[in-house]
Amino acid sequence: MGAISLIALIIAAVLFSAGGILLGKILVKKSYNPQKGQAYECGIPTQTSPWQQFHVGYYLFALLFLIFDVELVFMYPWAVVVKKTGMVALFEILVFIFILFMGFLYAHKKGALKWS
Amino acid sequence: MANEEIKEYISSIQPTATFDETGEWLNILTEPSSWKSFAKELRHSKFDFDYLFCLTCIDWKTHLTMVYHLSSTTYRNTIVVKANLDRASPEIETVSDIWRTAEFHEREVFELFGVVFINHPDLRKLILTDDFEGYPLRKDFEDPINMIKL
Amino acid sequence: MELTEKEKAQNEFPGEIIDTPGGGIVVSSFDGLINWARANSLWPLTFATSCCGIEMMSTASSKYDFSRFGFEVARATPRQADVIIIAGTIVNKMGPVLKRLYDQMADPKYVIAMGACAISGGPFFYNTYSVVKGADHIIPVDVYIPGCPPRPEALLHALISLQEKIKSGLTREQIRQPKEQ
Amino acid sequence: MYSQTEIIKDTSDTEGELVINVGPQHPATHGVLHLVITLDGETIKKIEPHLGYIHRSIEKMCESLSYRQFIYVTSRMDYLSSHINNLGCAHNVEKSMQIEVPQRAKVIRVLMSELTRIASHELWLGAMAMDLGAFTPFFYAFREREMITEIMEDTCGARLTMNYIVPGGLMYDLHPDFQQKVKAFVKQFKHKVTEYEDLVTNNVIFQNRMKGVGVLSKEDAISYGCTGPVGRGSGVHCDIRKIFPYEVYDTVEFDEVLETAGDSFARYMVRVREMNQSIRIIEQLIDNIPEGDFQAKTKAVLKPPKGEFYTRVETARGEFGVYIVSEGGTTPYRIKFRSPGFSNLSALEHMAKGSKIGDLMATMGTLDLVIPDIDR
Amino acid sequence: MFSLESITNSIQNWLYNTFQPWFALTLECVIVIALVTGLFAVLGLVLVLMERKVAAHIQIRLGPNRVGPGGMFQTVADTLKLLMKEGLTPDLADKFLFNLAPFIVMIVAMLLLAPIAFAKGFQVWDINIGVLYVSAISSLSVIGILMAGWASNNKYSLLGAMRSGAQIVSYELSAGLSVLTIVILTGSLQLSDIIASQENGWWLFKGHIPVIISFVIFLIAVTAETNRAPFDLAEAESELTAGFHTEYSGMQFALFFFGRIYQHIYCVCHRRHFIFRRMDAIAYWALGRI
Repeated sequence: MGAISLIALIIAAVLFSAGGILLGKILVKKSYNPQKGQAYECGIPTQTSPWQQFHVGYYLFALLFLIFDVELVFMYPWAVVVKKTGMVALFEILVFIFILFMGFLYAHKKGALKWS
Repeated sequence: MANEEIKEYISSIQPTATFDETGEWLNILTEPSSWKSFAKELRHSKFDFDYLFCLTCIDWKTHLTMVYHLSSTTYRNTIVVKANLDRASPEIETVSDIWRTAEFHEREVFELFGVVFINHPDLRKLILTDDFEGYPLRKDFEDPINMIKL
Repeated sequence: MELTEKEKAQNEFPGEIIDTPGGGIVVSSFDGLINWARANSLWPLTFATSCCGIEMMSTASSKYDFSRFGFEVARATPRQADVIIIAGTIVNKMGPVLKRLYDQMADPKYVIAMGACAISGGPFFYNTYSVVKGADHIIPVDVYIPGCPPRPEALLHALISLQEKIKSGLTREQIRQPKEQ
Repeated sequence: MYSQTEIIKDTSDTEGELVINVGPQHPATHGVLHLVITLDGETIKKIEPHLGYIHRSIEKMCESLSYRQFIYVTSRMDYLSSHINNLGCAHNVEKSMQIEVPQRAKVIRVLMSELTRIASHELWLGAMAMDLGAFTPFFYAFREREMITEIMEDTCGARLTMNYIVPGGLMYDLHPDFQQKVKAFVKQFKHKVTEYEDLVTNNVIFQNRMKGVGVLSKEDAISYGCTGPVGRGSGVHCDIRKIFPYEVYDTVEFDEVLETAGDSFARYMVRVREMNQSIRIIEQLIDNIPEGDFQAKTKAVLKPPKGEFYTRVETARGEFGVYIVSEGGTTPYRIKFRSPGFSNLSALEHMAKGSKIGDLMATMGTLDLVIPDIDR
Repeated sequence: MFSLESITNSIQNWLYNTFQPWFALTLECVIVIALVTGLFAVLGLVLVLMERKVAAHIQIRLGPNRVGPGGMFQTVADTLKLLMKEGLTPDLADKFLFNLAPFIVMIVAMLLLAPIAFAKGFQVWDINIGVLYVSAISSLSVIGILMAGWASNNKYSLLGAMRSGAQIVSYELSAGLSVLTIVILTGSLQLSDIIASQENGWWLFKGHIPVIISFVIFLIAVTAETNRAPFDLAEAESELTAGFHTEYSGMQFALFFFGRIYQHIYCVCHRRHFIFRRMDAIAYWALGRI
């Protein structure tokens, strides 16, 4: 089967999930009270909203990850043909990695990889 | 023994203090107003009372007595310092900047006995609910709803 | 419609339970299967206040091992838990918290009061100004276990009793009638 | 009765700060401790402990209970070292009334105390490993703990809250199987301690999460009044069994375990090595239980003379003090329990400030808090 | 090599010969849906039970043994119970995202099944860039997790979700790079080719040192990506109660749980592709819990 299988799989997933959730919705007796709707925080009312600016320590790190991850994708096609092309490919990828490595060194020196 | 030495030293820095040696350890009764300076002296004296292992209060119906059990981790001398407080408006200086363990103990005494510690960094209720009324460990505390007398 | 009910609930006593429309369609024969599933998969909330909590841990440990009956998956959040085992004394300050935890559990939910303190205040009944004399003053209880603290076998017995109660359809959840609107 | 709380939606004054409630119902607080933590990202900026979720007003209650009665309540305070709590109280009464306890009772008291200490440390080991995300050590630790509870059950009739030690001696005599069972336990336990070391101590993940986390210097430990393994992990010489020996601790050989690093790993090591020391004490005493009475002759109603009495014992968590003010009546006039956990907890903010949430769990795990002991 | 190719081919031929092409395709889709859903249901039930049993035996316990013969129906009861449990949505949550998140996780888990070769010729889609496809899809699941964490309006969930993001950032790169070794050796991104190249011996045991190194890295990185112990920071039960799914109950929670297990299946299966070739790799997964 071709790409159509992806649609089939997505349908399967949606059916599987929705079926389970809907079945529960139809069959289960529910009750409501105001405390039930509030966020759970160890049995104490929440004090501040979590929807606020949040200090994600790895923000810079994540950006760098994005760059390197995209670079990684370039290496897959190379990996397929490296056996056929031989030494030239090896040399070329070394240049590629060297450039990447310089970028990595730069980031490291700037302290971007420090988890703060 | 060491007790004599300590007595001598304390009478030199705190002439109003009275002593009582009937118990296991040397008891010193001091004025609440001079307690803070006295505590500082004790902490930095040659006896080095650096360990406050118990801090509590007793309600004697006529007055409240603060009890501080002090010890030294190097010399192992132990003394008990007491200060009598007025029951209607009990106030005493905090010692939480000298012995940091006092911070929690004083908060506990504050809510259970109502003793106000002057200059305490964070004198709030620690154990009881915020809307609790009265000072439960005082002898005249009665709670007709929750307390069922035997 | 649902919103107005919620609003109404906001003004009432916070512990008030309002049945929401929907649910409860299937009856009789299928109920048996559901009750079997519910009875055999009681996930406790990791909730312990004092000594009984240690015996609860003992029950989880190798020698008693309540995982045999499927109680193994202790959930830390009330949303995923089925049974709340009140292991230990409940004091006045804890009362609202317990109530809140119970309210936040998803239906159906069951309660076991473990130990003398949770049943009646136990050794702290007299002359205390802060102990709730029985957890059932705060939330409804399905099974009581006496003891101070109860033995792990007693807890196992209570859990099995709860299973039987669910299977026979006699828990508070199951016999709850919808309120007249 | 229960006030309905409003949800605060306004965030303007706490921009970038996350205020999180940890506890009362939280798997890592080992009970009902409530910490209000202010976070910046994952870094802890402030910790504010709120106590009282298990404040059972034991001190007030004890004022109306007789000297024989209130000892049972103390078992429920630090339930993991209930024998030692009982011992502290019984000691106080004996001291005030000058009761001479028979030698047999003294030896048995020490044996029981040390068994309780091992049981408590075992439970701590399992619970702490669970805090760090490892489940299996919990079950291994409980396997040996179960042997101790069995021994306790034989003699005392209870598994957790024993109420075995009474003023003047012991409640009953030993179970005939006691010696044999303790010996079997010691034999197995010695072998198992190495197993824990292999499983937990030498684990790289574990070490990385413990070393350098929650550091408490010696001066701070003294100032905060930290005792027990927490104090000894910071190098404070604070073992009451050594400083002011009670019962027969002055006749047995054991070492006070001291570490100087003051971090979580040091506290961990203190506890593990303390278990070995307890085994050493048990081995010395188990064959030398003297014959004789297990209880001194006391009056049915105890009436200590007027005065103030203070006794200190070493529980699994540190120095437990009992301060009784007697007016000469049948009930104490004022009773104060100096619980080790209360002082140890006060150092938590100092230790965990500036660290990450995961480190807080490691720190709290090695403080070994028992909340009913703190709240009383 | 044992092959199911003839069976699948004959079914396909029969379908296309009997019906219109569009109808045949639809029928094929239905068969796939049925097979995959069935596989999910069965694998989920069996593997969870296995995990619990094996974990119990390592922890010197017995594990579930009362429900059905030898505790066989324990997970059936659990699933039914979760199905019959109320699905809560907190009042202040972002309701749309909150309800969407389990679907995302589930869809990702399902999509990962597409290139997995269960046997020769028994494959949903033998895509020629299989390795790339797998790397791309598998990193999508974190979106579902972040979505769940953010929409819950709960601080524990938020922290757990952020940690999950950190986890992906930390381990995705090494997982991707370690797979590269096999791609170089095989010279193909197609998973069936990778398996075929190991017909007479696994790469792992052919004495390639880089393969062994990359195997170890892959093992660690993939365990980390699926947030299993000891990399369970995102859930971190002792710290964040239940991490990103703190507010989820009933079936929605179950879907997260399933999603995670299927990711595991995928991990194990891919380990099989790359290094192992047999399903006994699942035993490793069961041990992963401990």
